[in-house]
Amino acid sequence: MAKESLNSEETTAMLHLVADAIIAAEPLLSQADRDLGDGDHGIGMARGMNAAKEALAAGGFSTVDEPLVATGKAMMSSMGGASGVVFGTVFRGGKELKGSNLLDSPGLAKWLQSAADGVMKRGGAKPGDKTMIDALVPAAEKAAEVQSLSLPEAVTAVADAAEAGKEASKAMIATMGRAKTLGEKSVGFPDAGALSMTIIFSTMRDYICS
Amino acid sequence: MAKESLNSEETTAMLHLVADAIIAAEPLLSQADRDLGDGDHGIGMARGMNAAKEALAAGGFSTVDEPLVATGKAMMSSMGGASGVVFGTVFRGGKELKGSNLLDSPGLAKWLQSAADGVMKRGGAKPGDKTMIDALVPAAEKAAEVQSLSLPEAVTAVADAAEAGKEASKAMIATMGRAKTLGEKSVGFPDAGALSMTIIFSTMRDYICS
Amino acid sequence: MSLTQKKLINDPLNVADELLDGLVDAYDGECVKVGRRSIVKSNIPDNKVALLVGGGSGHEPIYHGLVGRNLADGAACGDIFAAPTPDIVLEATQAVNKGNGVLFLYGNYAGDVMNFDIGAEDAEDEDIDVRTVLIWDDVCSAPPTEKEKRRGIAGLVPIVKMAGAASQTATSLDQLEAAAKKIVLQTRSVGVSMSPGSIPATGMPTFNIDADKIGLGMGIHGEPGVAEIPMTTADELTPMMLDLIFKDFTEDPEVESLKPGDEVVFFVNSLGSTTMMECLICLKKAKQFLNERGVTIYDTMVGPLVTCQEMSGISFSVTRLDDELKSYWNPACESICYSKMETITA
Amino acid sequence: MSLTQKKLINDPLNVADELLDGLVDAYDGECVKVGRRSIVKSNIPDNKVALLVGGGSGHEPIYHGLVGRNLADGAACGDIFAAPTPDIVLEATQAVNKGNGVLFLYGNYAGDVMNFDIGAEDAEDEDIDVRTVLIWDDVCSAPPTEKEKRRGIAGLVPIVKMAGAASQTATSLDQLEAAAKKIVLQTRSVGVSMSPGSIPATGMPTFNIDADKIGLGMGIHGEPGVAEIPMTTADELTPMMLDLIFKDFTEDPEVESLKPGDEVVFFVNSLGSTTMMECLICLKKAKQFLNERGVTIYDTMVGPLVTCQEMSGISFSVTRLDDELKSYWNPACESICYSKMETITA
Ligand SMILES: Nc1ncnc2c1ncn2[C@@H]1O[C@H](COP(=O)(O)OP(=O)(O)O)[C@@H](O)[C@H]1O
Ligand SMILES: Nc1ncnc2c1ncn2[C@@H]1O[C@H](COP(=O)(O)OP(=O)(O)O)[C@@H](O)[C@H]1O
Ligand SMILES: [Mg+2]
Ligand SMILES: [Mg+2]
Ligand SMILES: [Mg+2]
Ligand SMILES: [Mg+2]
Repeated sequence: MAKESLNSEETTAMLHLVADAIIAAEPLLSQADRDLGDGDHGIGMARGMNAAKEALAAGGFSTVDEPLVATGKAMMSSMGGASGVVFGTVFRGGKELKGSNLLDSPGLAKWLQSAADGVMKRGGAKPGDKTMIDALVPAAEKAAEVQSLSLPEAVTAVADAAEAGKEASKAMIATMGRAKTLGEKSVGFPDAGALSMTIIFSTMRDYICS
Repeated sequence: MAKESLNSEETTAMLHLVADAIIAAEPLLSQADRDLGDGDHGIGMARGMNAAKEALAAGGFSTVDEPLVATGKAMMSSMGGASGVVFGTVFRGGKELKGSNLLDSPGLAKWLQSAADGVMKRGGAKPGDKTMIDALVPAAEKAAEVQSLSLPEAVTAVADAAEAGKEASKAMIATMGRAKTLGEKSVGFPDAGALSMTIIFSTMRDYICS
Repeated sequence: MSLTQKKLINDPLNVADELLDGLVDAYDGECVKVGRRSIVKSNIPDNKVALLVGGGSGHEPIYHGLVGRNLADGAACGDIFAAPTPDIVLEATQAVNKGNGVLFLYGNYAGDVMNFDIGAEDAEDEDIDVRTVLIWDDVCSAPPTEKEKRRGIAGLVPIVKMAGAASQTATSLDQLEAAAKKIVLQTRSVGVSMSPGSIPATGMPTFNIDADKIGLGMGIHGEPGVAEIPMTTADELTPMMLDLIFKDFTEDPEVESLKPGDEVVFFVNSLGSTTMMECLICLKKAKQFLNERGVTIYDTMVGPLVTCQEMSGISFSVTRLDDELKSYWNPACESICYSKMETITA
Repeated sequence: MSLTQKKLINDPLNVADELLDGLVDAYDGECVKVGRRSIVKSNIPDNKVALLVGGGSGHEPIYHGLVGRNLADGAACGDIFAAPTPDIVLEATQAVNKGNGVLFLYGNYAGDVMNFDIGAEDAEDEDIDVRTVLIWDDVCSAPPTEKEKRRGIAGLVPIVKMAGAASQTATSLDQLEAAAKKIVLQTRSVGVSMSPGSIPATGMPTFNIDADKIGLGMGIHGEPGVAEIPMTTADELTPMMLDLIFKDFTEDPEVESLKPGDEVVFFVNSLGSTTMMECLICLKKAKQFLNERGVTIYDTMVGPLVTCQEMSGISFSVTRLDDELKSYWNPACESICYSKMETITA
């Protein structure tokens, strides 16, 4: 039964599923990073998500920002690498929802806007640089656009936007991160971090819509 | 037409053929050393025999000991490794024939006895240690035994004895050289240096008997 | 040879922590482990301007092997090929800080910059003065006009060697920062790779390359470089690599061209399984190349100091010296990565 | 990863000569090439008791990389995996001799012994005093009662380090010979290998080993050791190797057992493509093992110093120190193979 909004417990449950999905996708993510980078993206994300699960399991969250921020902090302090900061920043963007008892469509839009701004500010990459930003920014923009829709509708649109962004990243030339100078040889492969973004959003969608 | 004895020119020609045969057998000899040792025996022997060919081509030999000793010196000063000294010593054993105009069956026996004594004295190995001595000593003993026979008959017997010695080395346990501690695992493979000895003697036989 | 490198490890997910413990052991008390995964000298003098290095693990003996006598004061170590977390950076910074500030000196990778920057912000919240000098010696990773996009590769060893010496006498963080910037500016590298290393946790190679190809300009994680060229000889490849370094000194408006009379520290690095034999054969040709251009080798470094597991490949690094930089090069130093006695000067 | 290591060389039959030229270049004038294939220090003081090392090439940075400050005075270098010829040994001996005799210090291999012995005889014909001390640290190559059958492996690095220091102050060949014998007697090693290196001239591996096996006690050319055991972890293998070293000290009547309070130099060597990461992980376990037995590590060496091309594997070497040996260990030294600063003593 689709959920119109999530309380902190449901948000926590959803993040557990997100973590499991990323951990399960480790070989896929590592392969994607092998094509363009140094092949460790899946390992790093799995390390971060295992730490996140521990933090989530510790529980004690009263508002929806808390499990989001706990996830981000756990990733930031366990992963290292580019994605530790980048994905840590994504989830820490949930601090915009401070005090909210429910995560709804406008909340989703707020969180993702903060996430996208934070990542771009921290890492200096822009859309088109073939990073996870190419999945995150379209997702954030879509979330803003659809914030009047129901949460299931909104998150479905967001997941689709991220997916389209990840697909679009295939045609881009990598310039950031480990893949810096692959240049034109990077064309045809999706960015590993963008792939992670799509797994995160599609898992959220599946939880919210089910 | 079989040769009853060799003058210094014929001895030189024979040694050229010996060198060519060893050079051609490089992969075989390296493989044999790979089975028991460090895999470089063929390379070393080829290096020595190429140096020997240069020394032989320089020529100017008046007695049969001279091309033998020149071959030995060239090997000794170009090869290094165990086999540089060992095979250098074998050919330098030809100094026993100092002043001889002809290499005949008794001369062959004298040379090989000196060669065998020299190698054993220098390296401390004895028959049964799974070295080229296991081909050389039977060959030297056979040469002494058959010194009243014609040179073609004698060298044929010597080559057979070396071959039998090499075959017998398969059953031995290596204790010397690079293969020192293979121990029982060395059983079944012939010693690389013994293989070289048989190629040397069979090439001599082919030259003398043809 | 088997297809997959057989590695002597325990838990493949735990190699970074275990190797750091081993590294601390290797220092026999001279260094201690600090926080989650930093290594720090045990006896940093009060008021010393501190030098902190760091980066991902898996490239041993760098980065953490560069902590030592007349070298770095500490290193913040990440997991295999991953920058250290901000927490680790902060812990290392707190430990090396002796009241006169900390210079961060590390390779320019997105992950490292982000994590070290957050660590620096956290340290500044605690009133620790932090400056950052990035190492960007890989001339194949971006044009000289976009140095901010360049990677840090093997040049970091001579750079940290000299910055370490500079830090012994620096009286302010300003002074050390200026010295490090100058050393970095004069250091340029080019790398090549013939085959990948593998990630301990997955056993998988970090990249693929055809059996008959060399990656020219490839980075230390196998980041592709300027071209894939057919496998060739040491004597053919060496001038191609050095040409790229000379070209960079020429094209970069921030430095003079390499010219007759220049003196350099020259470093031939193996990326892992490339043998010292090969490094020396390349060095022979390189020295000839430099001689022909009137450039003198003041000192030579050679060996597998900046590796990527069992990757094969080499890099050349050139640091042009002036009297100031010589004064940083000459002193003895000691660490697991690189040691030398004091240079004998005539 | 490709099956055959791609090597950066020129003529595969000429690698030994080229690498020696490169090595001489690496020394920046401190050493020169002598004769066919020797490397010798340029400034050996008159009357110094000389120390000559040597052996086959292909194991870089040893043997010839051990010539240097407070180390060996020269090295006689053979072709790949082949002892130097007697002529080369003689040329090196003539060059290092400064009137007070020459100590030959090298690994116990049939080929080396025969060639060095002939070289020694030739040198004695020229009235140069020569003594020989063989290195036989590999405890897996023969029982303690048959030391004359033992091979020399990685222990040669600490041995040459200490003998080099001893040679600086030795006033007679007798004295240096006695010191070297004492150092050798206290040095014991055990090696393992997981995969072979390849010979440059043939491109072929030096031996074969199953993908799931480790050769325990294997020599640096892949000479088989005491057993082939299933591939295992660093923590399982390390005690097995150290047990063999402890057992040897116990069973050899010529030395005391390793006992609580003993101080040792401990060396973890990589045979080539085994990473520093792995060496450090093994070192962690080894230190724990030694600690449990009350044996203190006085100093640690770690790295790929005695290699066999891209072979994978490690060895441990233990040298037990007394005050005399410490006095040989403490001084600084510098070479392409191994450098250190003077040990700080409390
Ligand atoms: N500056 C940046 N901004 C946003 N995302 C980035 C940036 N740099 C790298 N990334 C993302 O991080 C991913 C790589 O992560 P990972 O492999 O874990 O780290 P590393 O590059 O340190 O090995 C890339 O695929 C990309 O999506
Ligand atoms: N002490 C010895 N006496 C006689 N022959 C020996 C001795 N040691 C080694 N050999 C011979 O040398 C051969 C190995 O030669 P080679 O591979 O060229 O040298 P290395 O052992 O130095 O690699 C062995 O097969 C053996 O026949
Ligand atoms: Mg990566
Ligand atoms: Mg051999
Ligand atoms: Mg990485
Ligand atoms: Mg050999």
